[in-house]
Amino acid sequence: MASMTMVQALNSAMDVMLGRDSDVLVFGEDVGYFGGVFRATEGLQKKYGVTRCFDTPIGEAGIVAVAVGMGAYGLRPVVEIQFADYIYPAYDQIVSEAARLRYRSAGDFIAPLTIRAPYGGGIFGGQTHSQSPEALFTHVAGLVTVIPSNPFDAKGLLISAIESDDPVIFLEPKRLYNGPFDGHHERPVTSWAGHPASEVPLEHYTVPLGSAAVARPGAAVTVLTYGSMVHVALAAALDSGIDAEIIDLRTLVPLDIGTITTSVEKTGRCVIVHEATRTSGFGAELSALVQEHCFYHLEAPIERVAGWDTPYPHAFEWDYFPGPARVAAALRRAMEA
Amino acid sequence: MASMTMVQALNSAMDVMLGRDSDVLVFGEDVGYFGGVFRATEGLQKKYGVTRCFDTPIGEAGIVAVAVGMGAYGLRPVVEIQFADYIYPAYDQIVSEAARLRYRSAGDFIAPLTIRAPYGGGIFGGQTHSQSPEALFTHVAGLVTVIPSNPFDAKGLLISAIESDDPVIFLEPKRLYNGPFDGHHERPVTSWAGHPASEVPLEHYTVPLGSAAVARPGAAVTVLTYGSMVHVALAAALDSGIDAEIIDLRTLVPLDIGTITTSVEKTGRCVIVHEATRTSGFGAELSALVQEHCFYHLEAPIERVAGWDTPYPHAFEWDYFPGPARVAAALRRAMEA
Amino acid sequence: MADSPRLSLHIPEPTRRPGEPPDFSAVRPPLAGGLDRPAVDVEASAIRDLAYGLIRVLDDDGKAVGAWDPHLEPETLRSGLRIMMTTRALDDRMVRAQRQGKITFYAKSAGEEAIAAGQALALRPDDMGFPTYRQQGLLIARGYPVAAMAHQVYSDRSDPMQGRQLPCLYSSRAHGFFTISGNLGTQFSQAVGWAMASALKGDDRIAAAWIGDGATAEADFYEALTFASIYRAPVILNIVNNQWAISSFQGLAGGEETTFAARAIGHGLPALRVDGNDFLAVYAVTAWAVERARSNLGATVIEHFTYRAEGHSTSDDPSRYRPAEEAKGWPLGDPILRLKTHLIALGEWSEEQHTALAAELDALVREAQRGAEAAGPLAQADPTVKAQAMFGDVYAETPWHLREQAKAMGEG
Amino acid sequence: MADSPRLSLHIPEPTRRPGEPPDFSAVRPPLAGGLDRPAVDVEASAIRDLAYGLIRVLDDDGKAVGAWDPHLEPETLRSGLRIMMTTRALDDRMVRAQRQGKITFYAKSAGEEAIAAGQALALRPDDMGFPTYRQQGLLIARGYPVAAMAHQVYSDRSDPMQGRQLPCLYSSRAHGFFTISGNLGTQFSQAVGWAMASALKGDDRIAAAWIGDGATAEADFYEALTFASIYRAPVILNIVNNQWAISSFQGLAGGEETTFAARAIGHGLPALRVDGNDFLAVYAVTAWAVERARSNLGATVIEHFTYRAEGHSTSDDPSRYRPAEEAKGWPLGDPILRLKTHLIALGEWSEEQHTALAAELDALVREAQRGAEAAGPLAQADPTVKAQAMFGDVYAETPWHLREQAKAMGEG
Ligand SMILES: Cc1ncc(C[n+]2csc(CCOP(=O)(O)OP(=O)(O)O)c2C)c(N)n1
Ligand SMILES: Cc1ncc(C[n+]2csc(CCOP(=O)(O)OP(=O)(O)O)c2C)c(N)n1
Ligand SMILES: [Mg+2]
Ligand SMILES: [Mg+2]
Repeated sequence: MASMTMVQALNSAMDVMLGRDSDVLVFGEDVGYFGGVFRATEGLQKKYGVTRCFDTPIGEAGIVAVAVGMGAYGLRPVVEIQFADYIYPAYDQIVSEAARLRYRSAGDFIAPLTIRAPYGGGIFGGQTHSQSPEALFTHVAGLVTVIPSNPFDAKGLLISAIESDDPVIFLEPKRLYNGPFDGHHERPVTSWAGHPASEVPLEHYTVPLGSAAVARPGAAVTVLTYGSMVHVALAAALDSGIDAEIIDLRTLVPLDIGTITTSVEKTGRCVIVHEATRTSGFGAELSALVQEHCFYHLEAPIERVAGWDTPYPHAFEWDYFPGPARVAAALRRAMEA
Repeated sequence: MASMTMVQALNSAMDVMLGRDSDVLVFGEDVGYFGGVFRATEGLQKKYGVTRCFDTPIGEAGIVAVAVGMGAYGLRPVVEIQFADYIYPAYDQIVSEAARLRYRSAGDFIAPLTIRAPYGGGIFGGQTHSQSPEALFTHVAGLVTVIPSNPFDAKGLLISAIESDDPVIFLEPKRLYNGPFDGHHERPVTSWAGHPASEVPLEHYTVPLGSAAVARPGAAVTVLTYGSMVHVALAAALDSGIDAEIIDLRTLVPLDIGTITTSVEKTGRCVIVHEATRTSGFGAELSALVQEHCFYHLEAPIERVAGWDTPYPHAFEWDYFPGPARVAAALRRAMEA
Repeated sequence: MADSPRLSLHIPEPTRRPGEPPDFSAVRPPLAGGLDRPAVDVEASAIRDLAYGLIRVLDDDGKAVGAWDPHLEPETLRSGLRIMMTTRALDDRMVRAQRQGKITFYAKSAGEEAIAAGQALALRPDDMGFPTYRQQGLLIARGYPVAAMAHQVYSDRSDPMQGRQLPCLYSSRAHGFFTISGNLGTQFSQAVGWAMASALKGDDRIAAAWIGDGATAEADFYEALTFASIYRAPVILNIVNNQWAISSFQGLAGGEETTFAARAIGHGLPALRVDGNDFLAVYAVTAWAVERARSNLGATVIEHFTYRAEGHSTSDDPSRYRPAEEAKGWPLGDPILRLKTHLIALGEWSEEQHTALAAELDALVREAQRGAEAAGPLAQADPTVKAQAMFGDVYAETPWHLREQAKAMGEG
Repeated sequence: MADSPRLSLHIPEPTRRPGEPPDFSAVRPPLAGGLDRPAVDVEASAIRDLAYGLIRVLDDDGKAVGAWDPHLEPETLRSGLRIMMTTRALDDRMVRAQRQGKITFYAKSAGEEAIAAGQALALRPDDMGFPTYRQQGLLIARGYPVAAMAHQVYSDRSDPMQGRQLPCLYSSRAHGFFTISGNLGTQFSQAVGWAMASALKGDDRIAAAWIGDGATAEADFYEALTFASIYRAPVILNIVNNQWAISSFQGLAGGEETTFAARAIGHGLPALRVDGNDFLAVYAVTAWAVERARSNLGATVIEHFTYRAEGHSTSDDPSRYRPAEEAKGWPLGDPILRLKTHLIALGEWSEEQHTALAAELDALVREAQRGAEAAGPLAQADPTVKAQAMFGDVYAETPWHLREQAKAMGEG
């Protein structure tokens, strides 16, 4: 056990897997010698050599394509897209190729790759360093989409992703890399140190894909969320005094529907929170599913708190970021309905 | 007035606009001399010359990129992506560029382009000639997404799209190009001739963006749908004898929320139908919105009928295509709940 | 400034359209045997000229001439002929099946058979191919059963792809044949990844990829060149310039400005440009590139100069956009005929043998077709088979939502 | 077969890392004036060698020599110097502001100022530029107020971009400066579209685009070359090879294998490779390409060989990945110093004038900064202003769902 930040935990996951499995390799823009612009791959090239962890040209389409080819050969590539906002040039290779390889070849070829990308706001990154594109992947059959919210899960989920024979989109809430930011930007920055989930085993362990966690048990209302917003939701529950049950989905597809329905059947109320733009966000799917599975238990309309349907504007970080005040207001509305 | 198929109506829209506005131009793979693999641009090059309607290299990213540049110059490009399944190489240019140009430049530059693409199944096109990717665009702020269901609307909406200063994703249900296919594949093929919506003015007219149509008024249950599925829903209503109110959305974003809520408040029941894969499809957004706007009017869970969460498999056209039997079953469930 | 000319845009157009006689005046094939064969470890910068030449071995009399003559055994030549003729026989039969409404779609490789055949024989059987829908010959060369191909094309109960793919989009890992995508170009950069993996693992297998002239405009083509050159990946990057991309002539992919082989130059890669209808030349350039790649000297780009002798696919009607007689006028001839002539000139083949082989292969493909028809459409299989075909292999393990959907499908 | 060697993968690495002395032994700048200047209507195929040369005008003594000397008026030279010095002054001041926590981010163009300045002066003011974040000099050259740049960088109440863009991602249609994207490369192919539009309309304006060495690996770079060559678009395609892409040296973009200019060859486009720190050479090659484009002879690719003298941006620390002294060792010197030396050698400038100009520009950028600080953060503007900045311009007309969201934001 060691106390780790999320970025250290991710680094540790790759370290463990590079050490255990000679078919694992890590590459992307600036990930080799430099160790990545967020330092997630720091030290890996030095430890495992330039052929196990290396830099690539700035061509996201090429990065994912060669990962698909390597996967077809039998390797387990772990690639970094420097910011999730820059994943679109690779979109065809992800959607038309990685996601469909196993299906279209009837299992003849698989694409066991992991695509890591820092996502989300909170760092004044403007339109192209703040996006949350998860819903653009959850719509694509064949892809697994994972978003951790703390160091322990980050390492365990990343190991599961690397070991998975499916292509995994692994989105990392960059605002949580160095601390459990809860949206209270007016308060001093907090670090992971001392947070229970920062106690991370040094060795190999997994957190299973497809399984949610209850981040806070509660009886009044169910909150479905993931990534940075888990901490925002926790703050909102505290701020509002509402006894919310906060579910950290961890994997969006395949979704842990059991944990969700059990909670909503208990509380009869549901608030969904994500940073991504609202329209056609993953919250829409969650809302539809909850409605379908728990219609007769619902005592109030399902609420969605999400990013506005605009690009993420540089100046208005805290007007855009769905902070604890907005979530608390939704909790109150759900309780009052 | 003339009787037109949908493909003729689309051709007529481009013809009218090329004739009226010298800033309009049409290009894409095989659209020039050949007139497009579905003949949508037939005769346009001959009539307007090679600089107004021309062939491009097979590079969807390049096609959209040059259209963005032309739009910034002041032209109104209408580009064809040969199949919607091949739009992904252009995804970055659409999402990061066309959709954001106006916003990020504070109105200094705009991207008034129209991206036409045949979409959907029903033609044994297999995985890569059958997809319905609309939800991958409805999630993107700045894009307008339009799907017509008949010749009259197709022409009027396409003219509106070309005249719009926003980038429009214009998805054409290819199975409807030559007839109002209702999913009864076991019956003889029907043509547009004689269908009321095949009476199309030769001249300029518009169908406004952002406005839905009631394809069939009814009192029992609201069906929200678009494209090919409008005709399938009509058949399902007929087959089941259920007095469904069928709403043809026509524009997905911006959505005509008023028409939807008026109907659901009246019927208290709602079935959503689309061909796209279910998870995170546009049906999820519709379901969430209906639930949010009409919670206290709902007497039954909102149903979604959609494509399965798999690639579109060649052999199983009619098992995949959400046909009238599946829609009728959902109508029945909605009525019985 | 005021006197700047008004700009105008150049829109490439072929010189001839339907109703006009074909025009191949721009194609001036050089004499066979005219080009030197550099050592395989030559610097790419020393052989840039080869990107603008055309390597040919078979002369007009069917004799093999010049430095690029691979000096193949007659047995190998006959194998090549057999592969090409099998390909053509299967193509012909399947197109007929499509015309009869028995299958939904088919794409031939008529006129281009020397490419897959010649390259398959120059590659090692365990080298991995990343083909397009016009390299069915590669599968045939590697012994994949023609019967299985027919099952795939028919989406029948014995289809190895379980009905999931459009006809002709084969896959066989065991035969080093990567699953063909409906999306053009994607396999080109994937092949580089496979080759990089092979090199990373200290393996000795190399990769080969194919792309059409039209599809070179896709980004994947460029990414392939970039990654292949930077990491010196052991891969052969083949451009099959068959002059057409559906209705678009190769000028719309850049063929008016320079050769496709020249694309390699900007990445410092060696480029060879070859008469794609000359089995011996195709074999020879491939063998050169194979040796180079296998010696850890990196990637080679090969442009195969050929002609798509028929429609793009069964969905296409080339008479709408090119002169009807164009195929017949193609100056580089028919690859099967040219190899046949060569073998006969060598005294290693005869008209009788040729006729007998054609009959044998016709019987073979008829038998394959009968097998497919006997198997019956997978779409009519029983529900559990269909559910597995539809919902299996989306993920390694089928998750709850797909199991629910499979159940819902079963309930109708 | 059994004796095939084991393959291995080549991973490009720079020759020197932190703690080691810089090594520019691979950069052997040729003497200034050594290359011929072809006629602008030359065939691209006749000047392929220029892709491997390096056009230089200023010699080591600051004299302009050779066929590429553009023979500029001293007035133009002084304008160029002023643009470069303004750029540097603004950059320095803004980086200081970032270090003080006043702004979130900044990207300098230190060492590369000759490119934007020289090209701006060779282009016509109404030609459209599609810049990256290192062409702020283009905006300055075209008279865009430095004060407005500061407003943008500060996202303040007078920011013309309404706080929507990261610092340095300017836009000004009026100054022929296309809105900069955070996504690398996208503007390169858009520029070709703009140029195609200009040609389609019979206009006489041309386009110019810039891209970094690293970003040439993006697909947009390739699409730009493809479309530009096929349609012969009037566009200048500039590659700014400043040796680094954040921490990645140019070998990771292909610079080990050949030059970036050579990429043009595969598309039949003319390529010029120029000393990017030589204002006169940059001006001269640009003027050549401008004349060619404006005469309807199509696109030119220019590689500017230069060096990123400082960190990638304020988020970067180059001492982590390259020798600390590398910038000082760059063999092509500093562009401002070289032009200053030239002007002084001509007797058209003096140390005194230089010092005075530096002081004047320092005052100018301080004034701009004061203006930005006085305007105050847009994030603290009143709710209606914020709602407009946040929700305006997503669409031409704001639809209901955005109006609702704007209302919800107002309600907190
Ligand atoms: C990404 C993508 N865009 C468009 C298509 C449609 N399409 C299928 S084949 C083809 C022409 C390909 O021409 P070429 O690459 O020359 O190959 P050939 O058919 O001549 O072998 C086109 C445009 C596609 N399959 N994928
Ligand atoms: C599509 C995309 N991928 C990655 C990035 C992240 N990124 C920003 S700048 C940069 C390096 C660019 O280097 P180069 O093109 O050489 O330009 P320079 O900064 O040297 O001017 C990278 C990788 C990005 N902005 N966009
Ligand atoms: Mg072709
Ligand atoms: Mg650079």
